[in-house]
Amino acid sequence: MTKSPMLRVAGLAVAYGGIRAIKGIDFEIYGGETVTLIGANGAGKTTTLRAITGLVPPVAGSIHLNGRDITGATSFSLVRQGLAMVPEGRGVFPQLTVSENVAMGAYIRDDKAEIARDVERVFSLFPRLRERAQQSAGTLSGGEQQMLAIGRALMSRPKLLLLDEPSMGLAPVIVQKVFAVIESIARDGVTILLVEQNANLALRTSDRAYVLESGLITIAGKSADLLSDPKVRAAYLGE
Amino acid sequence: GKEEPKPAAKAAAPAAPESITIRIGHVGPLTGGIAHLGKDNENGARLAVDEANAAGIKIDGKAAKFELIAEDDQADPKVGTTVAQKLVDAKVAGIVGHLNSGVTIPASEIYNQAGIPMISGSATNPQVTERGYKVTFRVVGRDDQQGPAIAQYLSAERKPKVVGLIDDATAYGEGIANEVEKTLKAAGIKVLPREKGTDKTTDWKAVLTKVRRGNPDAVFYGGMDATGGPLLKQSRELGMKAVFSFGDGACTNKMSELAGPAAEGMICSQAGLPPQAASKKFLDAYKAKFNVEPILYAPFTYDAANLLIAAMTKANSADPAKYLPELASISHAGATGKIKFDEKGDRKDAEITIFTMKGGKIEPTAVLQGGKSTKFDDFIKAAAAAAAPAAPAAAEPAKDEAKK
Amino acid sequence: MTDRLLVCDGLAKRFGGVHALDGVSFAIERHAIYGLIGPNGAGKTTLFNLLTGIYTADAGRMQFAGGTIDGLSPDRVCERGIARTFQNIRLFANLSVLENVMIGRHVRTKAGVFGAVFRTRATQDEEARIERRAHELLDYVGLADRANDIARSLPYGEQRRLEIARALATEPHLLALDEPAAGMNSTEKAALGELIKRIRTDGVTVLLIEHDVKLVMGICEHILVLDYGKQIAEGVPEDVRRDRRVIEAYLGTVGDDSIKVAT
Amino acid sequence: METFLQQLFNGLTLGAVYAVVALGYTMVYGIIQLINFAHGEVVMIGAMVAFTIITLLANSGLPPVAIVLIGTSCAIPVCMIVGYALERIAYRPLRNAPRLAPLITAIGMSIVLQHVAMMVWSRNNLAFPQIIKTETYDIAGASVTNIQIVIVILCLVLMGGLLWLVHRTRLGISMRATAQNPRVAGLMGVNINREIAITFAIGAALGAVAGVMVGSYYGIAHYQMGALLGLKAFCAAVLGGIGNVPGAMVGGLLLGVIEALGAGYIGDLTDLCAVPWLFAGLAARCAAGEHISLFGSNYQDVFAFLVLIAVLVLRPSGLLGERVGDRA
Amino acid sequence: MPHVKSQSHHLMRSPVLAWVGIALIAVALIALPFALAQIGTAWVRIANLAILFALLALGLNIVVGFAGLLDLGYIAFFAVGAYCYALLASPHFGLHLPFWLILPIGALVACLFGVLLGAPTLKLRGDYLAIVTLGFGEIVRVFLNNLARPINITNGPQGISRIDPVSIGGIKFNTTGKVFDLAISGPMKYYYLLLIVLIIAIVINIRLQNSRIGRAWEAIREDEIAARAMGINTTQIKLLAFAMGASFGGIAGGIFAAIQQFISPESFVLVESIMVLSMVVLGGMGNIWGVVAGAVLLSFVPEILRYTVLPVQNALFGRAIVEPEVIRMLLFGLALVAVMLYRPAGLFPSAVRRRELAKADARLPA
Ligand SMILES: Nc1ncnc2c1ncn2[C@@H]1O[C@H](COP(=O)(O)OP(=O)(O)OP(=O)(O)O)[C@@H](O)[C@H]1O
Ligand SMILES: Nc1ncnc2c1ncn2[C@@H]1O[C@H](COP(=O)(O)OP(=O)(O)OP(=O)(O)O)[C@@H](O)[C@H]1O
Ligand SMILES: [Mg+2]
Ligand SMILES: [Mg+2]
Repeated sequence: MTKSPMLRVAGLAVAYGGIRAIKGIDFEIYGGETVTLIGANGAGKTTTLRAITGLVPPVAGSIHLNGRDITGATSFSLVRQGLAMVPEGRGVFPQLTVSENVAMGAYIRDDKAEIARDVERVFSLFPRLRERAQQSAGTLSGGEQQMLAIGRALMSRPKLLLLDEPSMGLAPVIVQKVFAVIESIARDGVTILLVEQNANLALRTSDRAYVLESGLITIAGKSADLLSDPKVRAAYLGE
Repeated sequence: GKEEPKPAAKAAAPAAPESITIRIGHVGPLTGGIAHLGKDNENGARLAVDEANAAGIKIDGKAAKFELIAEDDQADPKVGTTVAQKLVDAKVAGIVGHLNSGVTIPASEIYNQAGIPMISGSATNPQVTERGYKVTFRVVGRDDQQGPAIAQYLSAERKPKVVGLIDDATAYGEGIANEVEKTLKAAGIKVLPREKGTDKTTDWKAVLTKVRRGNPDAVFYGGMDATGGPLLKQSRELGMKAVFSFGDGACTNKMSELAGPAAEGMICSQAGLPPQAASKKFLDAYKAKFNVEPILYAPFTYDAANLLIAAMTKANSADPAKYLPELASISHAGATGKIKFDEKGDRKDAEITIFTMKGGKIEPTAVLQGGKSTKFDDFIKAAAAAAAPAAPAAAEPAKDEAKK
Repeated sequence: MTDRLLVCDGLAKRFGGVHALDGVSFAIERHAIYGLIGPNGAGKTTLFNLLTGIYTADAGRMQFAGGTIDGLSPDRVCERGIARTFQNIRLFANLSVLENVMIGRHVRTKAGVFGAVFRTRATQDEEARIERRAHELLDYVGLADRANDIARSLPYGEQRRLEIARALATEPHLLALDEPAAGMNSTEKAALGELIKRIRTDGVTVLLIEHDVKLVMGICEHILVLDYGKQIAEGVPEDVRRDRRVIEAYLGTVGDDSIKVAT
Repeated sequence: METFLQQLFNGLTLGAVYAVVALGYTMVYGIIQLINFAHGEVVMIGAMVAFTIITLLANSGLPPVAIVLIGTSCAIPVCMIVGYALERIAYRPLRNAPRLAPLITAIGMSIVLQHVAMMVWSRNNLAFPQIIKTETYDIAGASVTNIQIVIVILCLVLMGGLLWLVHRTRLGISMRATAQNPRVAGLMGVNINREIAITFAIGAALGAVAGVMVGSYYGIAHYQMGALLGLKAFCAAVLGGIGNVPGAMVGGLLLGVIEALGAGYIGDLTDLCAVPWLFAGLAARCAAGEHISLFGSNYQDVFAFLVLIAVLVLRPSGLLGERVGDRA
Repeated sequence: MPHVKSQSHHLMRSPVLAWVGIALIAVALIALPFALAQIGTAWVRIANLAILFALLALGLNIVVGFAGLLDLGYIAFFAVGAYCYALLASPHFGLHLPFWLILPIGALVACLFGVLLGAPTLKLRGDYLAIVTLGFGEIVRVFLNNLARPINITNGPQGISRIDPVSIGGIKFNTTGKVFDLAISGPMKYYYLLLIVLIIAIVINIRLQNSRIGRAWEAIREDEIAARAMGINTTQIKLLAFAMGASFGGIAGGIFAAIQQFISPESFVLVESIMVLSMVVLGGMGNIWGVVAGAVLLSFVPEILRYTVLPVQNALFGRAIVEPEVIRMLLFGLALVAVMLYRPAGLFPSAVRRRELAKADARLPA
């Protein structure tokens, strides 16, 4: 991986009403990688993702996607540049049906035939969604909603997929399933930035990782190295 | 910008130190649902004031310069009292207004305490003058004068067996409808249960359908033209053939604009003599000055303002205490006919004129006075004969008008 | 006879065509930590909602501390001594941490309009007691230095603990916790486990919904497993963990191994 | 029976007018959960613009229907601009403000729009030129005019069109998605601001149509006409379940019919003479053929509101509104 | 992390200073009508109306600001209070009960109406509640407007006139009296009466807000389900809010009837409810001082414009270019918009509202 990074975050700082949640962080993600961001509650993981997707304006720093400056860009324009996010809490459209939710994922696309093929792919990744295609998304169980959110994000054919705590509130069986899917997406060449509390699982799934502490990146390295780092083990793996 | 520029006053002031400025207040709603009527009233008063200024009236030996202070009471009693106090503070010599009875009543408390005469040109509720205030006058007919008059005319001329009554649930509409009902019942005519809308109702079909069920020969509506027009139009759409009659609120040419051909043949009443009858001069002057037709009560506020000015001239003083007795005993030939006040401050022997819609215009057909109905033409002739020397200006042009 | 604090018998609840709960019966002993697990959509939260009067059951009976709580409104249930936290945190987000806990005292205090308006002696004393107790509870869950912060500004984990403090303020016999560890990392989960144990030691019975198997298995004496509204297993953690149906529906096919991965 | 049928037609026409205005409220509410209190003023502006055009062309010799169509097609863009401006000025900056803040700006904008209209079109009641000949048809003894029929049909067509738009088009789905979660919709590539602006414009266009409808049916326009109409339509939208397109329709029609039947029958229902044993004292007057009703058509609004309250107490989110169960 | 301090802490910091401040304000408030009368007695009346509206706004603030229940029919309680007074102290029924007796009756009856409104609407939220309360307000007005037949109770649209002015201990409030050599006009007397009532109302409001009841209101406003789960009987506590708010309205209505000496249903229209709500929101919902400020501001601004628009135009252009009342209304409307745009939580937001606003991403998922 000697090419220029797909996503480059430099000196990023974000504040909520004067209080800095992110205090200047730098990191990059190269095409095809899966990168994990771990950190305690309130460390600023979600905030980092929000800043990248244009949901909160940064107070300092820059974000480049494929070499283009996207700092402060609106989220809808980023989607057209290949970015997709599975937000914290899934964010399905509760009153739309599962199918309509999936269709919303392809909002920016016009190629009807290809869209149909992708819908098929999502449904074969998550057969459960096919069963529930005409049900309102709000009535799905938590795990199903998580599948829907991931499937929906895939519909835009993202080059970079951001996942915010995909395992939160899920039963262990579903967690396994979701991670299996993430791995399969990664194998298909999608670049992934994964935010997880379940550090163990996340580090096993990813290539590289960053540790965020109170708005600053304190540790960076290969996921496997972090898994065996005693500091990480003590703080995030509960040992 | 209909207001007169006032550079003349500035220029005149140093040249003639002997001049006094006399303020006359006018209050009516200039914003809100009936703001057009408020403006119309204000125009009437303004015309009178401008005419008085042009006439160069002298009071107490000084050149009197009348100034009209026009205020907006928003047809809201609360605002009405505030504005009334504002005028009292401004030391006005007299007030023309307010438009609504509901605002006039509380405001008159304030004028009464300040001892400033107030003449309303449009407040028809009996309560306005029933509280024994010496300074409260009106030049418009009371509901209990107008209502009986139109009812009498209706029953005498059209001889209906059943009459439907509708009102707009306002003090005015309900008040006049109540009086009509009393008179009709007294005449032994069957009156259908009262139906009501509001002063903003535009869809009258439900109410009319109900009235239609009682097969009335005539219908009376107590309310304004804005609601009366649609009512009339919709009654014809429902196939009703009854004669429709209205009080002064809907006695305007607007009715034919709003109701179209459906308005033809409707009858309505106005207090006093119509401008056509009493003073064409007013009509012409109004049109010349404001470039619009008067809507409804402008002739009355014109008269009201003139009455104040006349009383001041007679008393040779703009001090309310001094000219009030003159006002109370005044006899004045105004745009709406002859005006005298009774002891309550109401118009004495007020004539009520009945109009009929003909060819899209309301035309006077009869005059009622003291319970007696006279054909309009006859009345004009009689008046011309009797009062030719006294008020030629008032009667002559009217005759022309009537002949047309 | 053991001292049974809560006895539920044949509870059922439907939403349209969904049988969220379908004939669930169980009993919780006083001073126990009782676990409630099951796949997503199994009906765990629904059970809490029935228990606390937010929904009324279609069928079944609930006995609490010797009396029935069927059909009671949430506030009456709370008065009887059941307090809860919410899966998706429901703090009074714009109020201060202290105020949140003080509101929890509402049900155990009684000053009315008269007392408030005339600031009677009794009311003033009561206010002082409320505030003192609220501070004690904040101290208990480790939020003493957060008293004046706005609830919303707390990190997730602290918000969860604040919810617990607020619930404890109502002086419950039974504390029902709905996924209190969601979104916490392992270290934080461990600390939460300690807190729960302490609450039990101090005399409050705990009913716990949690997806973190390690935590549940670690602190619960007894576990009830729901799936599609039905109870599929009940018993001590060791047994539940080995139950085939539980492994299939909830823990995952790899059985014990998955527990390690998942934690 | 005739009377009943007549009242039903009366109510349906009135209801259709409410429904079209209500659709405007519902569109906007549906997407940003905001009551566009200035919508009544948009309707008023629509009526006023149409009035101006129709008056100008009244004597042009064009066929009346063409004139009305031209009037409508002028009113629609003007109203769309007004609707868009409202959103830009009064609502967009407050999207994250406390819920009641946009309510106050809406009231402010209503006042402003009314008085601008007053400057442009005067304080007077404006009489719409009655260029379209009113034809009256007799249907089973009830009179119905051509305009009434057009209004009801137009209303149904508009609703059908909106339903299609909202449920069958990509714009519609993304509008609903934006309504439910604007930020996530943004993450799907939806330009939320554009989406909301379009919704306002559509709502305003509906307002324009409603304005022309009201103006030409009742024959009158006034700078304050929007207030009451807006209020009634808003009630209709809530009755049906605000945010729900068929709900606005059902609510509007229902409110219209309730008002008509209320006006028509409250008097009969509360006729004290119907229960002579209850009020013996009135016997003499009743015998004289008098009807002494406790309540009359004057209570039609009370009746309408009571029905509204009853419906909401039984169905707290309106007749067709989604019951968003507050999950704990 | 931002720290919250209750507002009273600032005042308490130095009790001596606080008392000096209070004394100064008291002197200013007592002297105010004399100063206003110098410009014109109309200003005293405007001040009276402003206080009256402040009373209403304080009452509505309990419902909207404290308990978070949107009420668009609040003026109905004002109407009930006013009609209570009018019916019990006017020639209409020939009753002339004393002021101090009617006022509590009015408050009580309004309170009953508050419960009447509250009871069926407890389950409704937000905009649905708004529409029901709006309907309630209209229902009350329509009844007042029509209860003239078959039995005449309210005298219908004609209204009730010749209502007794306030008279306490033989002092008539509608006429000018003398204290030492100082002429005290009717409006001035009412000013002092209203001021006293207002101060009492403010004290009650403050005490309620910082009480167990006040906290319960805050709780149901923030999250009703959580509040219920915390043992708050939301039915009772909401009804209490409606009842308390309504009594304030009832008292204000009674005084209004006495000052006006004439009332009719047209004073109690929807626009008035909206006006009071605007005062509450614009001033700063939930903040007692903000609400009072909102009422004073919205009462005074149109009147100030009334006095200034014409002279300003004359000074600038030599004549009125645009009719003054149109400008007045335009400016008023624009002012409402501008204030909300620049201060979305109101002019003097309560601490809680400020925090709500700080939550910039209000609808961001979890
Ligand atoms: N909308 C907001 N307003 C104010 N402060 C916020 C907001 N969102 C987050 N914060 C604060 O910013 C900091 C970082 O929050 P963030 O949500 O990014 O953390 P996180 O690492 O994603 O934590 P979690 O594991 O709880 O999701 C925290 O202190 C949080 O309290
Ligand atoms: N208010 C409601 N309306 C409709 N369906 C509901 C409602 N509440 C719960 N359900 C349904 O009932 C079932 C059980 O839901 P519940 O919230 O109890 O699950 P849970 O066991 O708590 O799941 P999770 O672990 O994901 O929180 C689900 O299918 C859910 O969709
Ligand atoms: Mg996060
Ligand atoms: Mg749950």
